[in-house]
Amino acid sequence: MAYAAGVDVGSTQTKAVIVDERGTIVARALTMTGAHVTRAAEEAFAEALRAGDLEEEEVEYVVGTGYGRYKVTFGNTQVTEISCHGRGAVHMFPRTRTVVDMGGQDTKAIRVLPTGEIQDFCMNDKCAAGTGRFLGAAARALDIPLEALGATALRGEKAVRISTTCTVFAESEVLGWLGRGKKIEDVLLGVHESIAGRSAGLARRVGIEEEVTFTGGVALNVAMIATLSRALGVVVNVSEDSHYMGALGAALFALDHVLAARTPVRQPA
Amino acid sequence: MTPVTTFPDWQGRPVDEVLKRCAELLEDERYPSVARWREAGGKVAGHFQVYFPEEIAHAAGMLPFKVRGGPVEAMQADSRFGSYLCSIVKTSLELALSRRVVLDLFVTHPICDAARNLGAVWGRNFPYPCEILYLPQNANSAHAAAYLRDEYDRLRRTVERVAGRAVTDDDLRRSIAVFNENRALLRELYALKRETPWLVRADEAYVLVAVGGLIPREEHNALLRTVLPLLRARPAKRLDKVRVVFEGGFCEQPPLDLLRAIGRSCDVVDDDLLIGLRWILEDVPLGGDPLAALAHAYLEHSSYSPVQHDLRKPKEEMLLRRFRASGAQAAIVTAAKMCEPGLEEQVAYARALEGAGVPFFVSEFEENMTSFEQLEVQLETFVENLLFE
Amino acid sequence: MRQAAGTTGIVGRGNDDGARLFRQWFHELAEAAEANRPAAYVFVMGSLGELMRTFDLPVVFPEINSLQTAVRRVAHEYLNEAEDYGYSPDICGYVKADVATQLRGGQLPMGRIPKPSIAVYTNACNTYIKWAEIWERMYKIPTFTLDVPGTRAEGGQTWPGNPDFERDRRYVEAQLRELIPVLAKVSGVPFDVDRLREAMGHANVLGHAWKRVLELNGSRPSVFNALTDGTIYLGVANGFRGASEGAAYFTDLVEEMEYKSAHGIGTLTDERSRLLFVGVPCYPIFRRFSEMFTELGGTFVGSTYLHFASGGANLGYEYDLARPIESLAEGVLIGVRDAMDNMFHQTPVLLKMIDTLAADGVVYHPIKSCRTVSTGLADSRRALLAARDVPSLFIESDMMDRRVVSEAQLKNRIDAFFEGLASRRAQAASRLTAQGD
Amino acid sequence: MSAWTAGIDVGSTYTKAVVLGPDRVIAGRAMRPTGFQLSKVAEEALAAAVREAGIAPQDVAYTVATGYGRHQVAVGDVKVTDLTAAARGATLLFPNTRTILDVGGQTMKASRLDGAAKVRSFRLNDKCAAGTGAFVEKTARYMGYTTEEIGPLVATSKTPTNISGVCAVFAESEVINHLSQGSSPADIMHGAIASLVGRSVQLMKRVGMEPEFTLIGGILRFERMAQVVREQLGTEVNVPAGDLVQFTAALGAAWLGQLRLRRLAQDAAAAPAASA
Repeated sequence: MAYAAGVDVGSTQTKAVIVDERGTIVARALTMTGAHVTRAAEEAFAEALRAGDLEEEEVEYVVGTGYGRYKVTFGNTQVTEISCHGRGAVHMFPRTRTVVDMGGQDTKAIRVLPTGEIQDFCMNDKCAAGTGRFLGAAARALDIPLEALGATALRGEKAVRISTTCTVFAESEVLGWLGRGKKIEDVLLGVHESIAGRSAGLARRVGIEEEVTFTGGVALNVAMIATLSRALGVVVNVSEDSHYMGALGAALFALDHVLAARTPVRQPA
Repeated sequence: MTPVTTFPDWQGRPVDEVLKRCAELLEDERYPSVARWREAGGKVAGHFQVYFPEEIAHAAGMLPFKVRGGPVEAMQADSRFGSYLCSIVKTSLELALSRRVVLDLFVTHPICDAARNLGAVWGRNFPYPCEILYLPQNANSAHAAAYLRDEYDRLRRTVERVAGRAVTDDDLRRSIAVFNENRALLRELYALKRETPWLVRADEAYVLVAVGGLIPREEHNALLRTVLPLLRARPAKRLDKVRVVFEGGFCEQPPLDLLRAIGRSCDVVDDDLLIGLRWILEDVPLGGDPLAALAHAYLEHSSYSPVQHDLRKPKEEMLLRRFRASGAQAAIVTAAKMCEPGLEEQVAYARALEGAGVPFFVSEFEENMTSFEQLEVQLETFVENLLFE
Repeated sequence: MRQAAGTTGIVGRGNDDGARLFRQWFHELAEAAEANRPAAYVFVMGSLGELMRTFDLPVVFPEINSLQTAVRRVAHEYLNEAEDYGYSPDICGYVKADVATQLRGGQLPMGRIPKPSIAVYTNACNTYIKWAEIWERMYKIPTFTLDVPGTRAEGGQTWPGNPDFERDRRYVEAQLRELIPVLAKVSGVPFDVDRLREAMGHANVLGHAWKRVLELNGSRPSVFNALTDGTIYLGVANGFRGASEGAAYFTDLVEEMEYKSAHGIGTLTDERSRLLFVGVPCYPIFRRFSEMFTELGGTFVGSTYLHFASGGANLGYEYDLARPIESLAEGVLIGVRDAMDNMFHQTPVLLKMIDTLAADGVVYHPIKSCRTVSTGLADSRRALLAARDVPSLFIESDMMDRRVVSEAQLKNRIDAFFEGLASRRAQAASRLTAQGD
Repeated sequence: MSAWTAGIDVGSTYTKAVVLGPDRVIAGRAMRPTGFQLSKVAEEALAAAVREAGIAPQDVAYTVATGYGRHQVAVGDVKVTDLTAAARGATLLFPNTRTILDVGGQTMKASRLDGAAKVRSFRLNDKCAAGTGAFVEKTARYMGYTTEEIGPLVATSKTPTNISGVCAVFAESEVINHLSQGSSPADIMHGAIASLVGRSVQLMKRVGMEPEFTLIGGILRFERMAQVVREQLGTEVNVPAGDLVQFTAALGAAWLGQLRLRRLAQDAAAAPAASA
């Protein structure tokens, strides 16, 4: 049995995924990226090997992705997380045509072909306003655990219109509204709607085609799933592995190499 | 003659109630007055800020609708534009894409680079005619008047095509008369603001002007004819506020709450808010060639703004004139975020005011901003240091 | 290889001569500055170079000066200086760099430039008008807006003979006739229609050749990189419009490009992707930006920048020297209008370029600084993709402000774009073999 | 009648209270995290300051509230902005102050004063995190350093890395790049502070800065900050001693209270004289 791995070095977290020949995930690992990018990548990979109870030799090919992809020095090659998210999403949900990925500082909208290859994509350019990071800041400000944020927001009835989605101002913006007597739930609902709205805007740039798969760490947030579905007018697919989607995609690209090396070159007729 | 009363809500109500209804109409995202007009079979000519000869659309029996953005999320429009853009261009397109307003014609003009692009973008997104009215940007050419008269005539032809009827010179003269009255009434309102600001707050005067962009001018005239006397008769007491000129509202409009915030500590005795509804400063003569008269009005009797270039009207000089004429004590020099001409003009304005020893502060706004901390801090600091010893 | 050896004379001549002319031009400007001679400030979209030369007025292109500060990596110093003066971080970086240049008495990395004695500009970019108002205030000099009405509605261009066109032409002509005495007064040189004819003749040669050069990039491999080499040619097209040097340079350039085309000499040894560029170059990392593409086998075969930033010279409009002023008005009207169409109504332009230049990808580069070129790009991209299934990349940065140019982000998107191009090629190939079976 | 006054500065992160005696001596002060029950925290801070002053609550004759939460709190006979208050506070500490730079976690304010401690012109940073304290803190947190460690760390740096990103969050991907290209965390932090100072100085230029310069605000927790400002301005700058940097606005508010008291007393004295 041969294995392939993908390591996704993001701005905050580094994720590693190992797949077997059938492309099934046999191990995953997650570490914080921090200042020592290469080390973080090595740690994530090593942890995944441990988790899958595998020897490094058994993994025939490793693909690095994410902002730090060029720092995955032990990787055989690099692929951008844009391609990887597309590939991963289609693997998880074969009918996926549009992928919305919400990460720490980037929100991506990707249109993919049935084969998983990217046809078009767009990302936020100007600043990180309205990306997932805002939620973390809001959670900190309200000291609500990040996991509980979505549930709280869903209890909101009348969303507050949030115009400032700059992460750094999340605190004063959110507290400001509370100070003006708004309910936490309504403020949080507003936060989610505002972020969902911006992401839907990106998705429209590439054209929303069903099915839509929602990936990235934020995809675990129930309120974001709901508000995004509403903003897109489509119910989005979400996998519990959504924050491993980039690493999974990378692992699948790695698997291509493994299999290609196997199959004899086909003679043209 | 207008097929329907689009905004009857205010009739026969006390002044505060009238103002409330006007504010509601202004902030109603569904634009009910425009909808009523269409339901009655009327056609709508949407025209982007600032200098549009509404008389020409009016003469064809169309409702001239001032396209000036709105307090909406640019959910769909965002995907049509880049990031570094003023809000009004985005939300204006959003109003149409979301079908909050449905037009039969859209006209913009080269007031700025974004507005010109809007013409092309609009044209790619809607089936009805969308064009750019090329107002002369060399107002100092001896040929400008003749050129503009011809350009207005071209617009007349477009309007005739859309309205499906001819627009005669007499139609035009009738419309000019209606707008002359409207301009006179608006001048009265501004005189009231200037001489007895305690009778009409900045935000109140604003909504009275603004509804003019949403309803037939005949209705607006009736409204103003009724309200002005009521305002004068208002039992309001004079408060100790700073008399200020507000500059920077020529295109994108600040949210009502921002004007309310200013109104708490200042009397806005003059401004360039919605100048697009009152840019012709004098009555347009009814005799002769009406298109030539309108062209002459633009070149000779139009209000200055950062998006009009005329060597005879240095803008900072015009601002100082506005400031002195209104007997203001201070100036608030704002600009919409990402507004190239507005932000560029701020520098000249600031230097001119500095030189003239006028107290002022510089600020930026966005039509759909929701928190005013920034501005309130500026405003209060400003006032505190003017009033306190 | 042997072939290449024999060609050293011709291949690359355009770049070398371009650099030489550029130095010569700034040397002359420096002299004018020293001697306090009058100079005309003009802009790339409607420079009227042929008219300015008739009055011996050295031409200063503030846009080119500003972009040079970015290419030479000092733009941030200029931008900060202008922002300290009060200009917003959100306005045009060219304007700000020029304000700082004026505050520094015309000092630039390439040398000193003269103060304006007159500014002549069109409305092709509204910011030109705001810009000129700044000099008006600084120097109390005459400024002249040459108002050139543009296309009223997509596809609504009118042509000579059409009454609407003739009305516009008359307006432009009237303005030119108003401008001429002003130029004579500022320069102290009387107007001489024969000198105008001569300059227009040079402009005719230049325009005709520029058009040809752009067409020649349809050859495979492409003979110049529209983003890098093209910008050098563009500089000459603007700085030497109406001058004999300009005419000669472009005659040689056609020769070079025809030679390269005939001998299959391309800019890339392995040309894998032929791309179109839409927008304004990323000057703060000018070389690096294009390397991010060439490293992956992509080269730019065409660019809307070479159209609008040459004021429409790419059309190769031929002036009728028998009726110089009327013809000048007509040429300026058609050229400047085309420059605007390349920014606002570019879909038909791009479709044509995709076909004639055999492009297989389009790169949109909207920038913070310039609303004129950037506002509608996302929408015109939608329109293009609706009309044609072509891969496209949309990346936002700036032409001046390093603060909004994130190399990491650009690289990421560009890599992804090429991954997409590669997979498309793979599919196409597999479809072919499938048919082959 | 007693002449104690209080100033309360309800900031976005901390709420500070100062009790001031007629002799301009700070009798008591207190600081509390703001949270979102503004009125409550303001009262607590005030009570604590009063306790420290060793006086009874009713001894405080006049209270002035300032800071971003000034309107949300019940306390305060009058409310003023922190720019107005800081102007008074800074001149109380450094009488020749003409330009004040106040850099907090999320805001940056520069103001120019006239001779009478009144604000003549002022500028606030745009509502974008770029160039606020948060920008520096994020970079530090991202590389795994605490606020306290920043000073010592930066001290070891010779050449600041050029951090040009406008977005505080995007700065992170830039930091990855710099780390990848081998820049040291010390140089990167130095770069972050330098770029922050660059923006501060620009803001000061915008108000037409004149000496003397006084620096206040939470950002001064980073010792290196003031030094880098000195370097970039090429001149001395005043920095209130110790945690006074964070109390400057509250102090100014309390001082404004003293001025109000004096005026009220004058009016009271004038009234009968007029009637006589």
